[in-house]
Parts: sequence; C-alpha cells; structure tokens
Amino acid sequence: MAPNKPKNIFINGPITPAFIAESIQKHSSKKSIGAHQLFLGQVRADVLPQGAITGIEYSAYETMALNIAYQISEDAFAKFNLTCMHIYHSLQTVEAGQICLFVFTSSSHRFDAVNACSYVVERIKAELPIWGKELFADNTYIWKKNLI
Amino acid sequence: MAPNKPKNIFINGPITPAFIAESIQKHSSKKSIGAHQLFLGQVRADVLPQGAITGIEYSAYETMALNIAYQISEDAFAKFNLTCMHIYHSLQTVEAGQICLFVFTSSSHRFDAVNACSYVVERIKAELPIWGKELFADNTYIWKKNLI
Amino acid sequence: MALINIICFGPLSDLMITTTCEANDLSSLKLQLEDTYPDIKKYTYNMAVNQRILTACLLNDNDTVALLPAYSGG
Amino acid sequence: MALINIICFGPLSDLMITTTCEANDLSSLKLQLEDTYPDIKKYTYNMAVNQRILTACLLNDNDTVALLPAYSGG
Repeated sequence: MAPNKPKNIFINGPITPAFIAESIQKHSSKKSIGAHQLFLGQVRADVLPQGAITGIEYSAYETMALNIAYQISEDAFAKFNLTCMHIYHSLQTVEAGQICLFVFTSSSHRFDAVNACSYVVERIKAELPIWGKELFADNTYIWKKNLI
Repeated sequence: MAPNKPKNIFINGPITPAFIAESIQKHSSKKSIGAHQLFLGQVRADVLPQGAITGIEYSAYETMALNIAYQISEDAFAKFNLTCMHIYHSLQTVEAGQICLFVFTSSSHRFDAVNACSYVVERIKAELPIWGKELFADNTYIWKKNLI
Repeated sequence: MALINIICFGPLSDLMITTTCEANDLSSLKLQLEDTYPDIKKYTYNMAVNQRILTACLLNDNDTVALLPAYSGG
Repeated sequence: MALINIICFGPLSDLMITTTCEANDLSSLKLQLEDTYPDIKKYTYNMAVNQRILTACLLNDNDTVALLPAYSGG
C-alpha cells in the first residue's frame, strides 16, 4: 500500500550497505512477496579537466521533493501491483564509490517490481528538485548536469 | 569483465541480507560504477489446498547449471556495457520470506545495469536446470511449477 | 505590490540573489530578477510558486517563489 | 549396446528410475525408459546427453543422460 502522506526520503550522507540489508530484512515477514527489485545509484569518480570527482554534495527543495516523491509513489501503486515501495536519496556529501539513491520495489510476481522500479527511477531523475555539486580534491566544484 | 570460467553460483540455504550488503560493499572500490540493479527472488508462503508453503527445497543439475550460467554471463557482457555481474541461487531449503535468487548487475550508466538485470533473470528462469520442491507443514511437498 | 519570498537552488544559489522581492505577478518578477541579476539568464530554469511549477500567475503577500534550474539528483 | 548413466531431476527423481541402462541411441533409450516407467510420460521433459540438450543422437559407453522436467528455479 502507498503511504497516506509524504514520508521522508532523505538521508544525510551516503546510503550504507547495512541500511540496505536492514531494508531487505524487514521484508522477510511479508510472505506474499516473491520479487524485489533494487536500484542503487553510486557516485562515480569521473575524471574531468579539474581532476577526478571526489564526491557529490546534494541539496534539495526538500518539502517540494517529498510531495513529488509521494505523488510518484501513489502513481506507482496505481500503475503496478506492488506490495511495497521505498525511495531514499542522500543529502549532503556522498563520496565516490558510495550510494546516493536507493529505490526498492516488491511484488508477488517479478513483472510488477521490475517495471515499477524503472518507472520510479526515471521519474525521480526527471522530477525531484535535487541538485548535485561535483567536488574536486582542490576544493573546487561544478554543478552536476544529468544526461537527458 | 566476464569471468573466464564458470564460477560457483550456488549457496546452500537462503541468501542473507548480510551477504547482499557485503556484495554491495565490495563494489565501492569500483569508481566507474554509477548504477547497480539487484533482483531478489523471495520464497512466497502461497496457500494451496495442502496449506501454506513453509519453504522450498531446491536441487539442481549443478555442473550443467554452472556452465549455462557462465554462458548467460558471457552473453550479458557481450550485449550490455557492464562493469560487474553476479548470480547467486540457493540450493537446499529456503523458508518462506527468505531469499533464493540474487542477480546483481553494475554499469556506469543505468540503462545497461537495468536492462542486463532483467535479461539475466529471464534467462535464469528459462534455462537453469534447477527445481524447487514446495514444502508444507505436514511434511508433504509438491514440485513447484513456474509460470511460463 | 505583493511581498514575495525568493529561494534559489543548484547553480542559482551561487548568484547571491535577494531573498525578498516586490511584484504583482510571476512574469514581472522574472523580468525584475533577470534585470538585477543578469547571470540568471545563463540558466534554463523553472519557477515554482508555493511548490507548484507555474509559468504565469498573480502573486500574493508571503508567496514563496523558487528558482529551479535543471535537476541533477540520483 | 552402450552402457549409459541415467540421472533424473525434479519430479522425475521421485520415480525410482534406474541409474544405468543399455541403449544405442537417445530415441530408443527414451522408448525403453517410458516402457519400463510409464509415469515418465506424465511429464514434459528434455534429455541432456553429457549436459547438452539433444533430441536425437547415438550413445557411447559412459555417456550420462539426464532427464530434465520443466525447470522451476528462482
């Protein structure tokens, strides 16, 4: 079921493997689930003329982002036969190699979890008012531009 | 890169959240990765005329399954621009609510990880010689039939 | 004239844009800001009034207008 | 006649099928098994000779023929 009001999706700093494991573990009591799909966004150490990216500092229009994330969640539950859906996005600094986005969909049969996960990831990238500042070792930065 | 010979994909008993967390953690040193896609198969407690399924006991034609998994892996690396790919499947008993299949694909940009993951899951279900025995509380069982 | 709160995000947050402004409607606010801070025009951005992205509307006292350049989350 | 190893999986493993058999080719082996264990015919299954799924082939001593009913992994 979709939550009936916006819940927090933001985590300060990286999303840890331990947090992901805990999320998975919590679903072991939901015995109608047959399939989970997880998408994880990881910060790349892309090399630009300024050097290699050491991390990304995320900021967001938080209240607006939570309302839109809620709408995306409601739409996903209307469109797919889901048991659960969770979205987590980092704020503040996430180092290269660490995880900044975690989308988790679960359903009885794999079609719904698989397709809902991609649907949600695409909408998050397009619609959530979140910005990344790519950080370099020399304390300079450039604002991240997502591929369209 | 695809491994150059079949590696073991089988785990006796359930695939634990801790094992999944460890797999994710290992990829934090691969700093060209921007996206991970994980598929997890979880055993459902479906209710049949015999009662609710308490677990599934998996068996496989192991050597043949490893060779086919290797071929699937090679094909996935040829078809998608992947950094890493891992397949794990349980043997023996996995209880309802526990995880029996873990497919993990990673790439720089999300398209490849997302599409490779589904490609690999579909081929695993269709091609790996693995069988599940659905167990009931009264010690009876029926052989699992996958939806086509 | 309505007294409007202005908030800026992403690269627009680097431009030291005012946090309050007087305007009657969104179009005139946009012109006024671009006139005062011409660097804004280097960016493609949307404007949200009280969290809703709009292209034109009348403004009231205490409305919050956010300047939203292209998102780069994920 | 070649001496063949037989292995059975999934529901076919419940039928107590012999682990060795003499046969010259896959088709005659199949007929022979279905004749001795008619319950096999209740299942749709493939046959793998030394891990390769084949529908017809000559058999040699020590070949391993596996009876593979529909898979149900995952």
